[in-house]
Amino acid sequence: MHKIDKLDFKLEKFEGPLDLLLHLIDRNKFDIFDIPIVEITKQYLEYVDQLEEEDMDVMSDFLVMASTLISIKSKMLLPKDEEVEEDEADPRQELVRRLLEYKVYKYASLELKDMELDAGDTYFKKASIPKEVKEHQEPVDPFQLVEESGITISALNEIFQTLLKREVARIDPVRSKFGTITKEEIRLEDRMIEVREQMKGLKSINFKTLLGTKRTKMNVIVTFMAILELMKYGHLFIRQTEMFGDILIDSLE
Amino acid sequence: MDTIKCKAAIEAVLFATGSAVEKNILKNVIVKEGEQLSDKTFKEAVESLLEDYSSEERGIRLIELNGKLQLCTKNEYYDALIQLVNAPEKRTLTDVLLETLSIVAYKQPVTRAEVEKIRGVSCAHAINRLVDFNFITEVGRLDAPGHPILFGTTDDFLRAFGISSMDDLPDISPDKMADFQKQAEEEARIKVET
Amino acid sequence: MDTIKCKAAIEAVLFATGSAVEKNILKNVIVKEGEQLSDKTFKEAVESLLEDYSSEERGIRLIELNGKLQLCTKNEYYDALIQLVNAPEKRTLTDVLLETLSIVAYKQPVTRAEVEKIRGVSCAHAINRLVDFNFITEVGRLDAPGHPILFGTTDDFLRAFGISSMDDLPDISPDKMADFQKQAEEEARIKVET
Repeated sequence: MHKIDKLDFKLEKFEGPLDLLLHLIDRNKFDIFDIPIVEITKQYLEYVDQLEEEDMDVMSDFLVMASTLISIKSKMLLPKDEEVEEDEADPRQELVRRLLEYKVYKYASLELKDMELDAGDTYFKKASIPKEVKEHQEPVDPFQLVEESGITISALNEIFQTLLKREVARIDPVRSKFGTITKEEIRLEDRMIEVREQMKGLKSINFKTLLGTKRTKMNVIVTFMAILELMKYGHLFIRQTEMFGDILIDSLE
Repeated sequence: MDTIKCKAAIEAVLFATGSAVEKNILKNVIVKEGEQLSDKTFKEAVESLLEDYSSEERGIRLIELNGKLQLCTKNEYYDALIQLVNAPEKRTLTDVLLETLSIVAYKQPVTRAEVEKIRGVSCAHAINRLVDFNFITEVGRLDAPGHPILFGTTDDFLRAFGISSMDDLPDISPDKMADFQKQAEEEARIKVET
Repeated sequence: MDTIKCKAAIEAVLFATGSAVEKNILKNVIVKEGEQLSDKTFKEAVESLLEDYSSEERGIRLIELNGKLQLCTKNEYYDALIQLVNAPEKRTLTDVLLETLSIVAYKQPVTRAEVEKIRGVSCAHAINRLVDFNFITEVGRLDAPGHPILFGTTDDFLRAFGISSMDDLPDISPDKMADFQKQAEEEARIKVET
């Protein structure tokens, strides 16, 4: 058995432990069905030793195989029980099966590589759809459309009535009586300043008083947020004597 | 380079580009290094190709225009292509379309903006579809800034819904409208009270 | 519809779309309303087209991919057409990718774990790259704990490797396996003899 050339080895790049094993078998001209397990394990470990510096992901795959090899080696070195020997499978059997399987796909991958090279010169055309085709609009048959949807004129009437109802409901009936509805824009910052202005000179104020006449939802929300903000800065404190009762705001300034 | 190889090369290049290619450019790109291609051979190849493509069993046409050559689909197969490319999108009257249609039917002549006011959402797409389906059509322009289009229903609409005139549209009674209004106000009041 | 018209229609559609079209879809779109197209006529037309396109004077090829038909150029005109069109950059797959791809191709549908078992190394990266290249894709989930993804090859894979159907993959049947074994045994014998 020749000693392996370490330098040559380092330059080799293997796709994994099986690739490395196949290389070792090939290089030593070992019989794949009768692998000298002691020798191959020795050579394999020598390679793995050099891998030390590499990243752990690569290493772990190689180490798993190393332990498999050592396990096979130890099984083969154990004294055999003469009587059961015939039934006992060769511990190398599974490894051989895996090596052959891997070899098959490696062979196939080389074939594929050639096929890819050959096929690479084929050009597939982009679509060239004539304008007339692109712009074509299928004529519609309104009769069929109505028939398929099962809609009737009275159903259309109902739809319209529902829409009217929805439209009426959408307009706030109370406010709509005041004429035009203007969109209010209330900024939190502005409201904070206003609240402090309103509180000036007061020991405490009622939330409702603070709102005054502007009881829109938006104003209620922004005013409440302004109070919370001001409380955070220590300008005021709020309390509520009973659930859902008045909110009283005490000035801390 | 012989005529046969030259024909094949021209075909391959025209197929790949899909667009019109100047004959002299074509001639230049198909010649391989160290090869010769005479004007005569090239001309023969083009003529032979033109003849081949004129055959009835071809679905592609080779057209010569202003010294350029181009492959394109024969017009008579556009129908087949339409079926494949414009995968027939299932046309149905969706809720959106029906809502829009009902508004146009009852409020006509009506602008898109008015329809949108009633529906509360934009319906440019629905309007366009209904025009495509020929249920509604432009019936005039509103005398207002921008002169927006006024839409109304078509005869196809009447026929499709089996009515002979707009008078046959089921009524929306004024009472009903008042009911809606009252109902909405009551709902609002209840909310305020609670 | 006769064979000749059928051939022309198939050619027209395939030319315009440029992509692979299922034979049965093709058959459906080319039939005009009120016309008949028998399976036999369609089949004859396809076969006749395949033969026509294989002629030396054609620069276009008609290929079959998993029951689909597609037109493409013949390889020998690549150098000419590449001067006029932008072809996607050629990529050569690394050995790792090729190994992974060959396992997926032969074992599909297959999980990553199975591929890793055969290769003896993890190959999440390789799988991801192949998915990026659209050579393999998720074809389902394994009914097992964790429901791992099952991978299979795509039409792009077939095209990139010039394969019409999975039957065209290089033979790795048990016979071929036996060849390997024999080869290995012979190598071993030579070793013993020398």
